[in-house]
Amino acid sequence: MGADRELNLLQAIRAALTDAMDDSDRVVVLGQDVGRLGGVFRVTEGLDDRFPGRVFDTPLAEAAIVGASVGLAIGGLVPVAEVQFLGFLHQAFHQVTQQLARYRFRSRGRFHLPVTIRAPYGGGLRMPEFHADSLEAQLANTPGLKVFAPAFPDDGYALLRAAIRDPDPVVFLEPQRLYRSVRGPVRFDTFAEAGLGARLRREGDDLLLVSWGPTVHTCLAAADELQDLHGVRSAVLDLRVLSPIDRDGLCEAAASRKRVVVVHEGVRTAGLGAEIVATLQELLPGTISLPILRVTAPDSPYPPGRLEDAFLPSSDKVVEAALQAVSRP
Amino acid sequence: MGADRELNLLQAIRAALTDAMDDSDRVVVLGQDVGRLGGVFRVTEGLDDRFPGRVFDTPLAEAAIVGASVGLAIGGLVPVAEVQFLGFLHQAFHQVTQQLARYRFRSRGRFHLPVTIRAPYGGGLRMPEFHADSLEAQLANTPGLKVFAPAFPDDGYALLRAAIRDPDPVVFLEPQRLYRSVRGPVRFDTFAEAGLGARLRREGDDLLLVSWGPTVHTCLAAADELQDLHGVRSAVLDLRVLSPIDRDGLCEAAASRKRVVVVHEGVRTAGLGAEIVATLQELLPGTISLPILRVTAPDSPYPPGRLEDAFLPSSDKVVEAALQAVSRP
Amino acid sequence: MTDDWARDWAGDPNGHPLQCLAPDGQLVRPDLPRPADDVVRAALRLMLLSRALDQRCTTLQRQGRIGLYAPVLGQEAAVVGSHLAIDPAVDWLVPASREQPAMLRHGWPLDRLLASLLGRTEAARIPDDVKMLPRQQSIATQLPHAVGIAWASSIRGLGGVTLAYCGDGATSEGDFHEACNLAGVMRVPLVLVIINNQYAISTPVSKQTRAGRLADRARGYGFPGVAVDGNDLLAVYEVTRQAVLRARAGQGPTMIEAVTYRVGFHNTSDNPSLYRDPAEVLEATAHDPVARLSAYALQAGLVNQDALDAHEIEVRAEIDAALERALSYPAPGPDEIFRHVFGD
Amino acid sequence: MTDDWARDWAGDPNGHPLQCLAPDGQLVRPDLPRPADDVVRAALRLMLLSRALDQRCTTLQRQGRIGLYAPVLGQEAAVVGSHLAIDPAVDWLVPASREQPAMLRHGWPLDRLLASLLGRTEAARIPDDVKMLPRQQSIATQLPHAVGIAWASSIRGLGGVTLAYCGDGATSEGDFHEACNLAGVMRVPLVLVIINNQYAISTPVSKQTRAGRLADRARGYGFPGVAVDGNDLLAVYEVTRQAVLRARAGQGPTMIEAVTYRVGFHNTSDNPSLYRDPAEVLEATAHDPVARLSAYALQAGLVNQDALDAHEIEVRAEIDAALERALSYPAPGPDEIFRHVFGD
Ligand SMILES: Cc1ncc(C[n+]2csc(CCOP(=O)(O)OP(=O)(O)O)c2C)c(N)n1
Ligand SMILES: Cc1ncc(C[n+]2csc(CCOP(=O)(O)OP(=O)(O)O)c2C)c(N)n1
Ligand SMILES: [Mg+2]
Ligand SMILES: [Mg+2]
Repeated sequence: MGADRELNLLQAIRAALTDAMDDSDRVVVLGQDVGRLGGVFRVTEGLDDRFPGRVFDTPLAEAAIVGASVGLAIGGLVPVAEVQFLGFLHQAFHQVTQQLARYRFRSRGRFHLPVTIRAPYGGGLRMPEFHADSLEAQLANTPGLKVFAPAFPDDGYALLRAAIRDPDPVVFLEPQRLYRSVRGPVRFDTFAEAGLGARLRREGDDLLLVSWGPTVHTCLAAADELQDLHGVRSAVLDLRVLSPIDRDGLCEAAASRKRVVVVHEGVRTAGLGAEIVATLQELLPGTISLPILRVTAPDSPYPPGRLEDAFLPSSDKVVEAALQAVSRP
Repeated sequence: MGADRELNLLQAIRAALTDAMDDSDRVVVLGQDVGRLGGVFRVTEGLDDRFPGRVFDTPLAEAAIVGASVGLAIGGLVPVAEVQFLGFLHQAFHQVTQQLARYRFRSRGRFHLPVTIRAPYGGGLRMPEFHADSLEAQLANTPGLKVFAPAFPDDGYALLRAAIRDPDPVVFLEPQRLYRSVRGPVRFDTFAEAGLGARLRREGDDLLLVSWGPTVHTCLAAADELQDLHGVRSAVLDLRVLSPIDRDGLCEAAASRKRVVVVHEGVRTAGLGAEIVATLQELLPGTISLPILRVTAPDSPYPPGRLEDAFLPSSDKVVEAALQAVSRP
Repeated sequence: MTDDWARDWAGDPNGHPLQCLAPDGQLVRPDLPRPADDVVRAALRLMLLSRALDQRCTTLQRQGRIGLYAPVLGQEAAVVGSHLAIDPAVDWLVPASREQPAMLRHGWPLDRLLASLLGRTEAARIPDDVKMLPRQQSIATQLPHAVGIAWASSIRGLGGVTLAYCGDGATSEGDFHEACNLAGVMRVPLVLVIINNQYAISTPVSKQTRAGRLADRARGYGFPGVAVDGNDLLAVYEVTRQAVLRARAGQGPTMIEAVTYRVGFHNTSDNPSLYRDPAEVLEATAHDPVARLSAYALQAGLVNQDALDAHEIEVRAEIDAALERALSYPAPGPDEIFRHVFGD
Repeated sequence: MTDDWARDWAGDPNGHPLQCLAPDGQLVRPDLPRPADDVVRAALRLMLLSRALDQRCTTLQRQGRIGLYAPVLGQEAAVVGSHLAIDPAVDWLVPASREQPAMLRHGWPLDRLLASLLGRTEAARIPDDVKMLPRQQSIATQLPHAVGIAWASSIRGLGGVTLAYCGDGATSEGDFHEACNLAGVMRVPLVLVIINNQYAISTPVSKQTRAGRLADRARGYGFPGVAVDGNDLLAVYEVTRQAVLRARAGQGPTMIEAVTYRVGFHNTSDNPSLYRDPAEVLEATAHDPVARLSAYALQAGLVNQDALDAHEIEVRAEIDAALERALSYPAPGPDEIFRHVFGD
C-alpha cells in the first residue's frame, strides 16, 4: 500500500500478493516451490517469512493444487495458487473446467469460489517445451471462469488485487518475459479505479491494434515504427481482461478507427483473435474495414530454442499487417 | 466390407471398427467398459468376441488411456481408444495437447502416432453434467491434432476408417443423440472417395448454413422450414473435419451464396464458429454479407435436465438468424 | 507406525476386512466397542429409508418422471455406518454420487433431494447451513476438494472433520492419488471411505487394479488404511469412529476400504446381466447388510419385528410426503441457464 | 506374494535401501551376485563420461552457447547401474530428462545429444534403430507412454522390456499413479526406476510425500517395489537385473526406488543455496557413487589408477570431438516450425 512507486511487473505482482495477504488473513498462497524458494521466478519471495503458516509448498501435482484450492475456498479461505507454467494447467484442466468454473452454477449459488490461479506464460525466454504456451482461447471457451492478463506493472498490481477480491475464479496470466523487462508506475491506494475494461495504451486515429499480455509491447513497438517510418498513427488497445471480453470498450475503440489488427501469441486457429474478429463484425457490421487481420503464432507446436523468434508475432509482422489494413480504400 | 447398406450411425461406427480390425491386426481397441459390455452405448459390442486379445477394458483413468495409446502406437500398434464421454477428455488433456499432438514435431518425425480417440458428445439426451460438453474449439486450438465429426452414418464409417488409417492422431467426435436416430446408406468399399473435405448436405442458393456433428440436422430442419414457410433456399455445409478446416471448401460454398450463418453446440465465446467467421472475412473480404451470425450455446455451463432445450441451438433460432441474414440488402 | 496402528487395531495382520457381525447377525468381535443402542436403531431406520427410496426412484425413472438414478442397494451399511460416525453440525460431507442416506442424514432434506432428481434445480439447492457438497458426476474429482476443505479447517483451527466417499473405480484416477498424497503431506483431518462395491459400471475390481486390497494404498501416502466388511454396520461404524477420533486429534487422514457389493444396476440405464453372472448377485444377497443388522438388533433386543414393520411403512409415507412437496416446487424457467454463472 | 519376493530378496524386511557396497567401496553383501568385471569397467567409464559431460555442458551454458542444462551429478550410479541391466538392442528406454548416460548407452550418439542442446533439432533426431523416447519436459507424462510401449511388446509377443525413469517429484503426479496401476493390471514388462534424489527443484521429498519409502507404493498396484542405495552401482545393477528377469519371464512390472542425492543444481537457472544447507550437500558428497565404485574396482583389481586417469582424459577428448561434430550440423531454418506438424 501507500504512495505510487515505479516497479517492474514482478515486483508489482509481489506487492499485490503482499497487500492482499495484509488486508485479509483468509488469503493463502500455495503452489510448487512458492515457499522458501519464492517460486522459480521469485514472485512469491519473502511471503513465507512475512506470513508464516499461510504460504504452502505443494507436491508436484497440478490437479491437486487446483482441486484443493476449490476445497480451500469452500472451507472459507481465499487461495491464490501458482501453477508453475501455464502449459501445465492442462494437467489440472478437468479441475479447472469441470470444477473451478462450474461450482457456483452447479450449486445454484450455494458455493462460489474466490480462487485465483496465477501462471507465467508466453515466449521470448528460450524456455523448454510447454513452458511458453498461450492457452487463453481455451480458458475463454470455459464459461464460469474469468481470465486476466497484465501487460504493465500497474495492472500487475491492479488486476491481481481485483482477481483476489473477485468472488469468482480468475486465471491470472503473467507474461514471463515482462517480469523484469517492463517497469512503470504502480498506483496502490487507488488501484480499484483502473476497473476491468479494455484500455488504450497508445492513442492514434488511423488504426487500432488489439492485443493483451506480452504482445501489447510488440504492438507498441510496431506503432512507433508505423508512426516514424510510415506516418501511420495507430492506437494500441490492451484488452486486460480476456474473459469476459469488454465488448463495449473494444467496439468503441474500433468504431472510430475502422481499421483493426489483432495480435496474439496463441496459435491462430480458434485463437482468441478469432473471437475478437467475430465480435467486431457482429457488433459493428459495415463500420470496420475488412479483412480484420490477425497476427498470431502459426498452427504449430511451440518450437524449441531460437525457432521461437520465427514462431512469435514480431513487430515487423504487425507493421506489415497494419500497412495492408491502412492501404485499403 | 461389401455392398452398401442402410445403417444407423452407431452401426456404421461399429462396422468401421470391425473392418479396420479385420484389415490389420495392428488395430486394437481400449477404453472403459468397451469389452464385454461393448461400451455404455454398445458401440464396441461384439468386438471382444470377434477379436480376442485385441479389445481391452481399462481402469477408470483417462490420462492412462490416452497416454498408453501414445505408447501402444510407438510400440507398433494402431490404438483406437474410447473416452466414455468427451467431457472427460479434460482428465487426459495434458496427454492430448502436450503428448499426443506433439510427438511427431518433438521427435522431428522419428515418431508419429496413428492414434484415434473416439468420444461421444453433444446434447439432447438429458445426460448428467459433463456428459454433453462440446470441446471442439479447444481441440482445434491444438496444433498437431486432427478432429473429425460425423453427422451421418456414411461419415460414421468413412471418417472413422480414415481416422484409423491416418498416420497422425485424430479425435473422433460421435454425436450421441444421433447414434440411433439417424439412418442412412453406408458405402463400404468406396468409402475413401468421401475424402476429408467439407460437404454440402443440402443445396440452396440464398444462404449457407455451416455446421458439423449434431447441429447439421438442426440446420437441415431449419432449411426445410425456411424453404416451406419463407421461400428461402438455404444450403447446409457439413464441415466433417473440424481441424484442419477445409478452407477452400468453406469459401467455395460461402462465396456463391454470400449470406452465412454458423451453428454449433459449443459455447459462443472462442467457439469454432468464431474461427469460421474470421476465416471467411479474411479470405472473402467484401464478398460475404455482414454480419456473419453465429447460433451457438450461450456462455454458460451445460445445464441439467430439460434446461438443455433452452441451451442448445434450436432450428427456430437458426431460422431466425437466417431470416435476418437474407433480410439485409 | 501409523499403518501398523490400523492393522493391529483391525486385529488382522493379513488385512482381511474387519468383521464384527457374521452374515447371520452373530457378534464375532465382542472385544470391540459397540455403537449405542439408538445409533443402531437410527442406522436401521436410515437403511430402510434408503432402500425404499431406491425402489421409489427406480419406479419414478421407469415412469419417465425423473432422469438417471443410481441406487445404493446393498451398500447401505457402508454408507450409513460411516456417516453415523460424524457430526453434521461440525463435519463436512463430500459425497461421490450414490450415497443418498449420508446426504439425508447430513441435512439435505428428502424433498430437496427428490427435487434434484425432478430437475427442480433451485429448490434442490443445498441449504446454507448444511456442510455438504453436491453430488459429483466426474469420478474422483471431489477428492482434492475434500482435502482442501479439511486443510482449510486445520489452517483455520475449526476442528471439523471431512468425510469423503469414492468408489473402487475412482481409485484408478489421478485425482485419487494426488488428493491422498496431499492429504498425507498436510496431515489434514480427512476420512476417506472407498466404497468397494466390486464394480465400476461393467468393470470388475479385478480389472481395475491388481492391488490385493485398496486400503494398502494408504501406506504409500504415509497414513493408515483399513479394510472393513462393508455389509457389517458395526464394523464400518467402529472403524470410522476410530478414524474420526484420529482426525480430530490432529493425527491426519485415514483411508477406509468398505468391501461390499453393488447388488443393483450401475444406474437406471444399465443392464448388469450383460456382464455379470446372476449367481454372483444371488451369492451377494446372502450378505445383505439390512438383514444382518436387523438380525443383530432383534437378537440384542434393540428392536422387535413390529417396530421394523412399522418402519417400513413410515419410510414409505415419509417419501410420499416429500415427493409431494418436491413436485410443488417450481420447475426452472429457461433463464436459469444464465443465472449463477458469475456472482453479481 | 510378489511384494514379499522383493523384500526377502532385498534381504531387508524393514525396507531399508539395499546396499552391496559401503561408501568406502567395501563389499557388504558378498552373498548377492556381482556384475561381470567388464560391466564394472563399462560402468566406471560411463560414469566418468557423464561427469565430464555435466561439467562441459555447464560451462557451455555459462558461455551462453546452450540453453538450460540439467546435470545428473551424484546420481550416476542410479542411472548407469540400472541401464546396464537392459539390452538396447531389444529393450526400450523411456527417460525423464537428466539421464544422459542412459541415453548415450542406449545408442543416442554423443554428438546428437550435444546437437539437441545446441538447438540443432534435425541433427538431434533419435536414430530410427534406437528404441528410445526423447527427453520429457512434462513431469511424469512419459510413464503412461512407457506402459503403452511395454504393453505393445507383450501384445505383439516381442519380448522386449521397457525401462522407464522418473524423479521423486514425479511420483506425486496423477500420471504416475494411473501408469503404475495400468502396468499392474496388464502385467506389462516394465521396470520403473524412481530416481529419488531428495528434491524436486526446491521441494524436499519430505514435503513431496509422507510415505516412508516411495517403493512402498508398488504394493498398492499389486507388483513388487524395492528400495536400493542409488549411489551403489552394484546394488542398483543387481536389483534392476532381477526386475528385468521378472519382466522377461512375463511376471510383470517392478518398481525400484533408487535413493540418491541431487548434488548439483536443479538446472543451470537454479540456485540451491536459496533453499538447502551446504552442510547437507557436503554430507552427501561423502557418498559419491563414482568414488565408491572406483574404490571397489581398485580393491578388486578390476582397474588400476592409471587406467582411471586415462579414462578421465579419454572422455574429455571424446566430448571435444563430439562437440565439434555437433557444431558442424546445420542450425534449423525458420521453416522448421512448419515441418513435422503432420505427416505428408
Ligand atoms: C472422470 C470420469 N470418467 C468416466 C465417467 C463415467 N462413469 C460414471 S460412473 C463410472 C463408474 C464409477 O465406478 P466407481 O468409482 O466404482 O463408483 P460406483 O459407480 O461403483 O459407485 C464411470 C466410468 C465419469 N463419470 N467420470
Ligand atoms: C507437469 C509439470 N509440472 C511442473 C513442471 C516444472 N518442473 C520441472 S522439473 C520439476 C521438478 C522435478 O522433480 P523430480 O521429479 O524429482 O525430478 P528431478 O528434477 O529431481 O530429476 C518441476 C516441478 C514440469 N516440468 N512439469
Ligand atoms: Mg464401484
Ligand atoms: Mg528429484
